[in-house]
Amino acid sequence: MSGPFRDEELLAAHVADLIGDVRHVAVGNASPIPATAALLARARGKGRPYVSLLGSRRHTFFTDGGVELFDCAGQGRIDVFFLSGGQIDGEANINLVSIGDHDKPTARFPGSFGSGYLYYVVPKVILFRTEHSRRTLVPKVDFISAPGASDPNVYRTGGPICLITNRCLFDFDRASRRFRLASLHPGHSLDEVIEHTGFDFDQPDAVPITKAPDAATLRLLREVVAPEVAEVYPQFAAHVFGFTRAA
Amino acid sequence: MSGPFRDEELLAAHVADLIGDVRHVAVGNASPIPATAALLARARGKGRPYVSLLGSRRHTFFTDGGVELFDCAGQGRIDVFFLSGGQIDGEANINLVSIGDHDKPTARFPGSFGSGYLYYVVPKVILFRTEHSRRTLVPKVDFISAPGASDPNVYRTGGPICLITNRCLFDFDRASRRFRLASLHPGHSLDEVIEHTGFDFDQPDAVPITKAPDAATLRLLREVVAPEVAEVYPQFAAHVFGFTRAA
Amino acid sequence: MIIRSLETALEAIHDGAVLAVPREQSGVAMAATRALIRRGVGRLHLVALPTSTLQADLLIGAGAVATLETSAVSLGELGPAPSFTAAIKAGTIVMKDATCPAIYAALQAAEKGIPFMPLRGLIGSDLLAHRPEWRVIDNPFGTNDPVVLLPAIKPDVALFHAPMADAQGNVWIGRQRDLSTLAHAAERTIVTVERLHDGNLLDDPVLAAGTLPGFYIEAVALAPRGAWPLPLPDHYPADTAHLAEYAKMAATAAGFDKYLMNHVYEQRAA
Amino acid sequence: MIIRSLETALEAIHDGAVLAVPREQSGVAMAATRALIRRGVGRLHLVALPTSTLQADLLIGAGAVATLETSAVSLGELGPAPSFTAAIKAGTIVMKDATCPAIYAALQAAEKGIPFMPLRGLIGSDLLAHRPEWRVIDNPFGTNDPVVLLPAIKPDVALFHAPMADAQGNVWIGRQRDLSTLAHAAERTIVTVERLHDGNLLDDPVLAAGTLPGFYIEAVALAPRGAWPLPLPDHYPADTAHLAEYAKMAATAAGFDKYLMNHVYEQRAA
Repeated sequence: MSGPFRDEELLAAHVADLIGDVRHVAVGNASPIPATAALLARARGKGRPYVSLLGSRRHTFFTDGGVELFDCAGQGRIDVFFLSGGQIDGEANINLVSIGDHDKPTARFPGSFGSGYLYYVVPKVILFRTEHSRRTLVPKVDFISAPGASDPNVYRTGGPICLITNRCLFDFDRASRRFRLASLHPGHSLDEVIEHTGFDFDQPDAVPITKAPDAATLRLLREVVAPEVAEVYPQFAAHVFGFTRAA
Repeated sequence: MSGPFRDEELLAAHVADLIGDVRHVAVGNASPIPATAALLARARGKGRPYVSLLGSRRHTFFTDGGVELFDCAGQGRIDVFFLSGGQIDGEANINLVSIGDHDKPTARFPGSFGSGYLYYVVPKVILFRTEHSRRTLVPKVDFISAPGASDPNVYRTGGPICLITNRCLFDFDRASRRFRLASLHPGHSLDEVIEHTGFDFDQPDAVPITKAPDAATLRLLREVVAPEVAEVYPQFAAHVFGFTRAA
Repeated sequence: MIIRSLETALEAIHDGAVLAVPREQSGVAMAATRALIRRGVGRLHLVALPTSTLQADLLIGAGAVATLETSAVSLGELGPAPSFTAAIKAGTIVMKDATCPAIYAALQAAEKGIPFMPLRGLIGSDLLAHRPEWRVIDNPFGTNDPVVLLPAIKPDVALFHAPMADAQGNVWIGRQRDLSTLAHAAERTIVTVERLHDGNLLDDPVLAAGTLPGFYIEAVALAPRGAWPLPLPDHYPADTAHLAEYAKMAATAAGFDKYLMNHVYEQRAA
Repeated sequence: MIIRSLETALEAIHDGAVLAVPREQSGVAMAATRALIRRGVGRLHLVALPTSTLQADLLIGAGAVATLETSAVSLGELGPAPSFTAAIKAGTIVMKDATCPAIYAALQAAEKGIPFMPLRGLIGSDLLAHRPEWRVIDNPFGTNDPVVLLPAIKPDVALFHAPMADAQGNVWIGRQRDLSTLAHAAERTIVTVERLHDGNLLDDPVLAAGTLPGFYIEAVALAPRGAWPLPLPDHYPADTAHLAEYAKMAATAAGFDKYLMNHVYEQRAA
């Protein structure tokens, strides 16, 4: 990727735009770029949205135990959440459990975390998988931790709105249950995306380029957001922003 | 009632005996004699049982809100509870709601409090109704806040073990769903109990007299228990024990 | 700004609202209740978690309540709640009798975003018989094991009184976790407090343990002695002399009106 | 006496026990976990609320776990949990995959003494497909509205680490209310603490707000830095260097054994 910024900065800046003007963004386990994006959105919004960052002492208001995140989502009080998957398929099903036969898997991931619930009840779920390959973006997941869409009679107030990778951004259409290419990141091509994507997706006649972060955004990211991210993701903050917390 | 003690002292002392050696006694709303009995049991047991006294700051360990009492009972962690009724009938059904037609009652009581749950799940529920009359002890209650017994398939780990009044003590037999006269308080007669009881009950050939509290018990009640009861029931403590808290 | 005047804070409580309030021990917003009566609020569906005392009785007597859902209303050691008792006998309010854990369960269902919560007990009671909206199913994990399901209660507004809040709207509730259940379950939450706390209550781990986050709070109003004449646990006891006076005056309609005049409307000038 | 030595406190955790433990952020009893491994505990049914890190991985690697019920096990930023991953692939443990709120709901069902708790979500997932003990019913309050019911999980023992306890067994847990859920749901609860508090934690309303009552506690053992190398919130951070060393060593069976020898068994002499 070209430009005077890192991939992670491009992605975080773009996700901050996707978050939009909402009240509450929650970020779960092992999500450094979403955490960066949420904190950037808050830095821009001067305190709005509320950001709940799992593992943070500063960016969390929860005082009722770990269940409060899920209760809050059940109350309709979480607007944006992020999920990933060891595999993600063309219907936006996500697999956080295993590859191969469930009882004798060839690969095992940590587990489904809150996905089997939050994917259904958070209005804007942003799927996130930096590694964009036929290994990760598959025709059909081996295990459905949570489905991308549900039958009309199934209670579902939320679901995926898009999938962001290191090559491009897909939007998800809940009615057709299909992804549609929304933009290519600078330096990436349509052919490359097709080559590395295991599922079929729709595409517009002309594919735009993902907007690069402007100088003000990069400054916010590096000066204001980086130290906050470092609280929960010290290795990420050191690697991406060169930020190391004072001992 | 004769003797160098008050009715309330006799009843409290007797209820303390009924409590037996248990881990946790809880006392709900508007229950000064049961509160006195529970605190007497604890004073005798040197800290056992735990006493949870609704409205007390000293005698409560709950830190999880009002629901903790009910959760605790659901966990099987409350051994003894006390209930009363505007009406109590011969099957130990209790009415804490109203007299007459439910939609146009001639009398209204405060309401069922926790009875609709606790009567089912606390192993030893002691019924308490000082006013022993055909007005209170009736053939059939007008409204069942909670039934005295349930069909065998209904989940029920608890229920009434006895009914104590200002005239006598009845035991309750869950199999036959009937009360049996257990003892007459000093100065009261079988004929009098029959005359003032609206329901049929079983009786032994010879009815014992309720044991009068001994001097040590009276001393504990008046010196140790009275000040503690006064925290929640100041009027009762003043009336029965002549105890008035320093302002 | 989350800190508002009492009158402004109460604007979210509209006529006909489902209003949820706590038991006496948890912190009752009595100053706010009097302000609502002065404003002439009406047709409330009042949910008391799980019981009420003076607050429900005063609102009922003032004609502000259409429906009451709770487990009990009384004045405790001072006897029956006169307006409540009179209204039930006159049939002027709809009474939805419950048992305490049923109110907790129904509000916790709303807190969790689940459609219902099961509860043991209740089978064979007239509480259940008078509640067509409560369902009995056969426990799918048992055999011939009936269990009651209670639908969620989702209040429009929760209203209560607490010791302190900060400028971010964080409210220190201490052990009174019923207040957390109310705020989580309700669409909006309005809180009156004894005093404002300098700094952020969530910054200190010891205070944070007893803090309800401002995230859930619509408005906070300062109301010193705002639970009076009811007690605020660990802060002040009940004003039993005043409550006894209330019990006596409210025994008649004329006496109740006089009470309103002396102790509710007179504060309009204050 | 409720305050005991670590080894005596852990006696209630028998082979085959359903043992419930909290997530890393809530306070994990790592010193106790090492003591259990030294004692040779086996066949545990480990329930982690709702996830685990080093604790589950260490117990699995040591062969102490027969069944694991949780939503995820990893070493966070340090990557996959090596023993967990290896055991699943080798089929040496039974894995009951869940989603976080399902573990909360099942333990809260036990806390409330209800047979099950409903949960939204899950429909159409393979989590549900692999859990015959989870049932789907048609919501009695809706129409053609499937909803999952989760049966209660009742642990034999809950085990966790907290900042302090008093001589009555009251434990200060602060905001870590998962620990309260665990203690309420479990038959017995064993707690290790950083230090003992003079006086009764329930006497001070501010401390009481973050206190789990001794009523629920079977035994308390003093274990300074008892969460090490995991963090104890507001007290000390994770020892990331040590955790990185673990991740590296546990990648092979021989390395894991060496870790046990160096960091678990060596403490026997201490």
